[in-house]
Amino acid sequence: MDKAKTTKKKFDFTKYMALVALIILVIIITVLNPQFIAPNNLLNLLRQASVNALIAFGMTFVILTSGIDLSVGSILAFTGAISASLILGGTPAWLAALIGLAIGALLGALNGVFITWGKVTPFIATLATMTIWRGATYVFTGGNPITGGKMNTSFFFQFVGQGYLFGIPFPVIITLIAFIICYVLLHKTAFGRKTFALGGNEKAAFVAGVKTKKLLIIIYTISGLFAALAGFILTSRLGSAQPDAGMSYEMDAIASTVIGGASLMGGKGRMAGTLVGALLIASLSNGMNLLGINSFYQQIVKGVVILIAVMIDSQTQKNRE
Amino acid sequence: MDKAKTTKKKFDFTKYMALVALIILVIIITVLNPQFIAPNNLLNLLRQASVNALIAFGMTFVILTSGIDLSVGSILAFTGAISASLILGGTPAWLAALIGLAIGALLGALNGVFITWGKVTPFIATLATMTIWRGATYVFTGGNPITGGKMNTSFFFQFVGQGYLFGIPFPVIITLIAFIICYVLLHKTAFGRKTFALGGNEKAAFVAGVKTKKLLIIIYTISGLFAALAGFILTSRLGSAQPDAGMSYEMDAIASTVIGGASLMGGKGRMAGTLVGALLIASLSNGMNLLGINSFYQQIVKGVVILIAVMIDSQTQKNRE
Amino acid sequence: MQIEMKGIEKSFGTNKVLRGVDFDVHSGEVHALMGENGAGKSTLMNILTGLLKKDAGTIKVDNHDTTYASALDAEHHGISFIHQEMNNFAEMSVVDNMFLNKEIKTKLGLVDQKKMRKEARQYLVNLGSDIDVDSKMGDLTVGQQQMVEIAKSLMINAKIIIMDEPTAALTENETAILFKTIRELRSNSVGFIYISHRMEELWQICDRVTVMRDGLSVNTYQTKDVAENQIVHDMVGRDIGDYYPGRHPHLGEVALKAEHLSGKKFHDISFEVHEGEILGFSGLMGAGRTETMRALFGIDKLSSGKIYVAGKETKLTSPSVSIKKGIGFLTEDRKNEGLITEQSLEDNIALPSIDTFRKHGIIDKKAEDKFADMLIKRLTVKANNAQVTAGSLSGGNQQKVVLAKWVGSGSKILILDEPTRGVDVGAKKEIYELMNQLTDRHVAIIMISSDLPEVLSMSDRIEVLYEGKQMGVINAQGATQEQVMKLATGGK
Amino acid sequence: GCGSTGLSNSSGSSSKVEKKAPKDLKIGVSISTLTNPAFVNLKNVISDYAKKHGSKVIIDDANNDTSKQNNDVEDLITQKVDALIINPCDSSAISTVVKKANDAKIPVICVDRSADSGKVVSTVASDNIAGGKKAANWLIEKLGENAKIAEIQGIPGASATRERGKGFDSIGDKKLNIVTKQTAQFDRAKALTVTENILQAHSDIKGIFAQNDEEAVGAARAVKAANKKITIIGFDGTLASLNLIQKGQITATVGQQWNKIGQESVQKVYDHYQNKKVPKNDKVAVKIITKNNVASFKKQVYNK
Ligand SMILES: Nc1ncnc2c1ncn2[C@@H]1O[C@H](COP(=O)(O)OP(=O)(O)OP(=O)(O)O)[C@@H](O)[C@H]1O
Ligand SMILES: Nc1ncnc2c1ncn2[C@@H]1O[C@H](COP(=O)(O)OP(=O)(O)OP(=O)(O)O)[C@@H](O)[C@H]1O
Ligand SMILES: [Mg+2]
Ligand SMILES: [Mg+2]
Repeated sequence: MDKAKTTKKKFDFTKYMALVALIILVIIITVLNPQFIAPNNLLNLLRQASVNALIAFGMTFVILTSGIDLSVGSILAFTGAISASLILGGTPAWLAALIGLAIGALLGALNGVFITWGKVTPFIATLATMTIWRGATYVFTGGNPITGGKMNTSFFFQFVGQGYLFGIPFPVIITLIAFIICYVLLHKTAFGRKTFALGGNEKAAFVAGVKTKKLLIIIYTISGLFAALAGFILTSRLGSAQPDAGMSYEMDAIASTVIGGASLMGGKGRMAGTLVGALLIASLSNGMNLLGINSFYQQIVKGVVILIAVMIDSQTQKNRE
Repeated sequence: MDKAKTTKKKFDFTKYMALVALIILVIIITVLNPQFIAPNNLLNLLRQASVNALIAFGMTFVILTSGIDLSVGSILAFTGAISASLILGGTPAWLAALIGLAIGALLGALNGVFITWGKVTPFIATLATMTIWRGATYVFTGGNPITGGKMNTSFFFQFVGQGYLFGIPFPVIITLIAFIICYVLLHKTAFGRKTFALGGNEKAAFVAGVKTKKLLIIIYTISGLFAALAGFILTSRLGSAQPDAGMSYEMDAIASTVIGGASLMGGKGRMAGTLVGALLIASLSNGMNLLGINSFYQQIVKGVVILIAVMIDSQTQKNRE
Repeated sequence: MQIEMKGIEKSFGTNKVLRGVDFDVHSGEVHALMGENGAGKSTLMNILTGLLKKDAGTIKVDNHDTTYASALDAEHHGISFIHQEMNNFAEMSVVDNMFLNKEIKTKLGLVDQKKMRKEARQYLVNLGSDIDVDSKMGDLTVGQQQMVEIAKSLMINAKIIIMDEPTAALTENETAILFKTIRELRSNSVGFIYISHRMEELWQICDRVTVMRDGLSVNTYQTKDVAENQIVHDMVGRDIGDYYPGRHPHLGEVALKAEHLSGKKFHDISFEVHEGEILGFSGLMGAGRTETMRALFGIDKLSSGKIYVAGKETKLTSPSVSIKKGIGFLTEDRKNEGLITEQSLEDNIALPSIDTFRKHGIIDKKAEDKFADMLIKRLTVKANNAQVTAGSLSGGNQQKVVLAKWVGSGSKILILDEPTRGVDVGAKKEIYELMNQLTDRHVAIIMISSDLPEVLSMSDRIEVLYEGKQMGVINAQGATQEQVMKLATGGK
Repeated sequence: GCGSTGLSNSSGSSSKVEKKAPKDLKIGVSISTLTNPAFVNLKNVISDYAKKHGSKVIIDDANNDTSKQNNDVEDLITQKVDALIINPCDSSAISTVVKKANDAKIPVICVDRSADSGKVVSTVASDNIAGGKKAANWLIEKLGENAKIAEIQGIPGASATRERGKGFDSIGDKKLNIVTKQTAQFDRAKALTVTENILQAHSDIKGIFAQNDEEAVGAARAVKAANKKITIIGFDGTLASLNLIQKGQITATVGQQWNKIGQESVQKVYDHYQNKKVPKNDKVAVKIITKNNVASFKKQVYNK
């Protein structure tokens, strides 16, 4: 007992700034409109958070390596469209989902290849693929949403985005499972250690025998995979694959990750932080809607909150040093 | 004479990859549609390039410091709206323009303050201000374009975006002057040297007496200023300040800069490269319009061209080492 | 285990770095590898451990031709490489650093944090170290980090351990611990390849020494059979005599006076330095010398104290102010704070004085070229021209470039923090001569050095710090190492 | 039963509507975007009309993002509004929340765009397909069959783009010579650039169909700058374009009667709560606005 105590570090308050910010936000909104914490609204909120949270989980790995993935929104739209059209064409929904995920992973891997073998910085590589896959989505869909037909009758398809399990929206359950997997992967496995190492010092990681290129490709694959998962859920929620789905979702995902304490310089970040960040952003939108705040002002408030959250974090970090 | 020769480096082909890419592109488009190089179209093209080029000039300074400015599009819209409403309200157009520029510079400086004193990474700081100033623009305009009235009658206002001088569109002339100023500033002055030094190694630059915080603030101020200048020109070209003007212009500006050889890691970049990058992007859009390429495919082509241009650049860089 | 490298060659582009090196090492010995900066020592080791591919030559391990595919491969075969530049992960914990890429896993495939912690602690305890395995690597001192690296080598049961300049950043104390460890391991038949620029260590710890020059192995000796002169001669290809040129100071006015300086890691430091004087600062690593000077120069915050430059009280709030007052600062961390490695020598040299080249706001490029060329010549920087990147130079030459920029900015007061760290003997001597030239021209120099012979030979007076406190000042003339060490370890 | 697994977490049976007066009503409004003047105007009409009758309104702006709109509507449902007036970003994507509103027994009125599924009390909309057809016919009438024209399209995938394009192309593809179709994203600046380039590539076009008025305004500026005479027809009837019609820079637009659309949509809510019969579909006529009728149209829609 005693031994364990000495090895335990003292409670590090600064690690929980995002959580503190979230709690403060929740309290403020609740005081202004108690409906906010009605169970029904909280479930709504969680469901609303889920698409962004899933993307942000993948983004966390990417950002840990000091990378960035701007293409998630386009991958989301592209894979959503493919899954939807497969379902329309008679493919069983679960198979269509799997194919969508596989393609998402593939497109993610392609990002990784451009970045590692092509030596293009992540920002530019994924900016380019963002444009390409958005264009491809338009070409594939002819600019039309894909909807109707078997999509309305497939229980699996409907259930993924709209279903409930034990009274909890199914997307929320998926997000929770994804969170646990990502948490374990990042914080409890060798893979996660290598990710941190790569982000902290790529050269040293390479010298230590980490296959950095392979690792990076896997990480972008994960990001693509999660974008596709989010895409399938969104398609199911909307009952339709929109060619312009997911536009600028990368920004919310990045913001969630950074609010959660990750550094865009790499090597620093936590899965739980990202989850908190995603919840904060969702609470903000949901809360401001409940408070009936004019949508123009919503943007201003959102920007200010992100800025403050991150500034508090970086200030406390500074004091710690 | 002899001495000058020995200090001269041998011709470095790899520095001109972007120019080579531009020339190849121009040749391809011209072969497919000779109208492309009609003087009239070239002037059109230059005018179309000017807004992005101006933003990209400011962005070049920012990127050289390993920063990024995502807020340029919002600053463009915000200052454009303010200038326009001032003109409507009876302020002389030149004064409205100056006020717009001043506000742009101020908002840029604010970015710099968040980044230096607030210790927020440039990506997040400008992501937040991008959201904030976009929201502010909507609030200010109520979501409506600002147009009509004195804007239609002011010669100065009309001339800035639509006028010609010696047969050359006035925005092109402004861009040319801005280029010369930026070129000199970056490559011929102490300010430019310090910018490179800061981008190459911020700590070393600080120890060598560079006032890094002040310099960063000035650089973001320049970026804001150029965004505002681009905003005034765009407003004049459209005869109206659009609340959603400039959306995602940051991406084209960043792409221009990187195609022109700048590194997002900082310390590397050239003003002439940025100009070439901006011309390349404008030629691509203009050319594809002339060729009547389906707009869906236009996006794919644009992404592919950016990717290839940057990949060639990074591959030749590698060989050089 | 026995390793034999023969005729190793290696080029980077057109630059032939190794031109036929023979080197061998076996279990139970410490074999030193000496040579000037850029002689190719690190490159040779990178080849041995699979980080680089050789162009020609053979490597025999226990008489079998061997090429390791990667550092990991070499480790699996019992060869561990502690690099010259710390290859660690500052944001990660000590355990995670030690077990990176060789994590202990539970049956579920997850990392077994508990077991890893226990083992890590055990290895460190065996080395006599009480480092907290949960603390962040970046929070450790350089010496502690070095200990972790050694623990890592032990962890893989290394038969041969390569140490590339391990003591460059260690305190005397830490060095002693390191040597004790090496001796113990040697008696357990571990072999060492030991790279260092510190001559005296040859006779303290090494059994054999191989000297390299310009990509060739020149000679191999038993250390007990060879004198220092011979080694130095082999290294630089000529006799350089005593490389401390000696001091003949002519003191002028007080150039800089500090009164009661206090800051984060130092308290109530007062001193003065005269024109033409070299004031040495000695102390153990972590004594707060660097912190004092960083705060004085305006890089960090000074919490209290007064500074007088040329007799006038002056607030040095930032480096730019200090530079204007004629102060220059050669930092101990050359790569991160001294140079912009990607940029040219000229850009680096001109940076602190760039404002003086303005002509109507535009930089006078010709004047700048001349300025850089002149300084490169004067400080005998070995470089093809002023346009090559600073990063392409050897350590000693990089140090001269940093000196050049401060000389060029017209510094009347120069603070040199570890000016010869990682610099070979030839270059060392040139730097000492430069310091003498500068003081002859009335420049005041403050020199922080952890190298005792250097402090004793090159200072006029020596201030000694211990745990952020000033222990006393010694006149260097006739002072002994024991005197300094006594103060530096807190004794009175 | 199947316990807690299923597609819905609420259940119940329908009941008769309880009568409520306008002043007792809280109406949730979800507008697709407030950065397009047409929809800003729609929003103003709705909120003015509702406030005039003493109802409370909560307005959300979906920012042209289908999934944000779904979130918005969910949040409105949470706030227990009495009725939802939804101006969908997309007809198919809105359906799932319409069903949610059905579950919560909140009546839904769709404006400008319909919902593909789910129960909607009424859809009040201009007929975009018909509008596209009208534009094509008007151009044929004006320029003759097989006249060379360019089509400037809207945001790819947006329903307005699809429907207006579909209506227009159904006639134009056969009876007009559409030399190029390019997108300008419903954006004035992009339309200006695209039109400049189109004029370069096809200097002999006689007409332009712009899928919204913002694009028409941009096109008009390019045409004016190039000193050409080209017939331009837009779509929407925004103030900016009506002004240019008066000046002769835009020839015509397919005018939507936003005032009627907005007022009707609110009135449908009132009628519903008075248990009056409400028609499932209220197609508000679009009409071609030219110099001849622009003044009266402006008066009617904008009161200017
Ligand atoms: N990756 C590389 N690419 C190009 N040149 C290199 C590379 N690594 C080393 N060199 C060059 O090879 C030469 C030998 O370098 P090396 O690092 O082996 O020297 P060293 O003997 O270890 O010097 P020091 O004592 O300064 O550590 C130097 O001139 C160096 O610039
Ligand atoms: N900029 C810095 N950031 C973080 N740690 C530092 C920094 N500079 C020094 N340190 C560490 O802080 C401790 C105090 O070192 P400091 O440099 O002040 O002592 P010193 O007496 O100058 O020793 P030396 O110069 O020999 O390293 C050392 O362990 C050093 O590694
Ligand atoms: Mg070395
Ligand atoms: Mg020090």
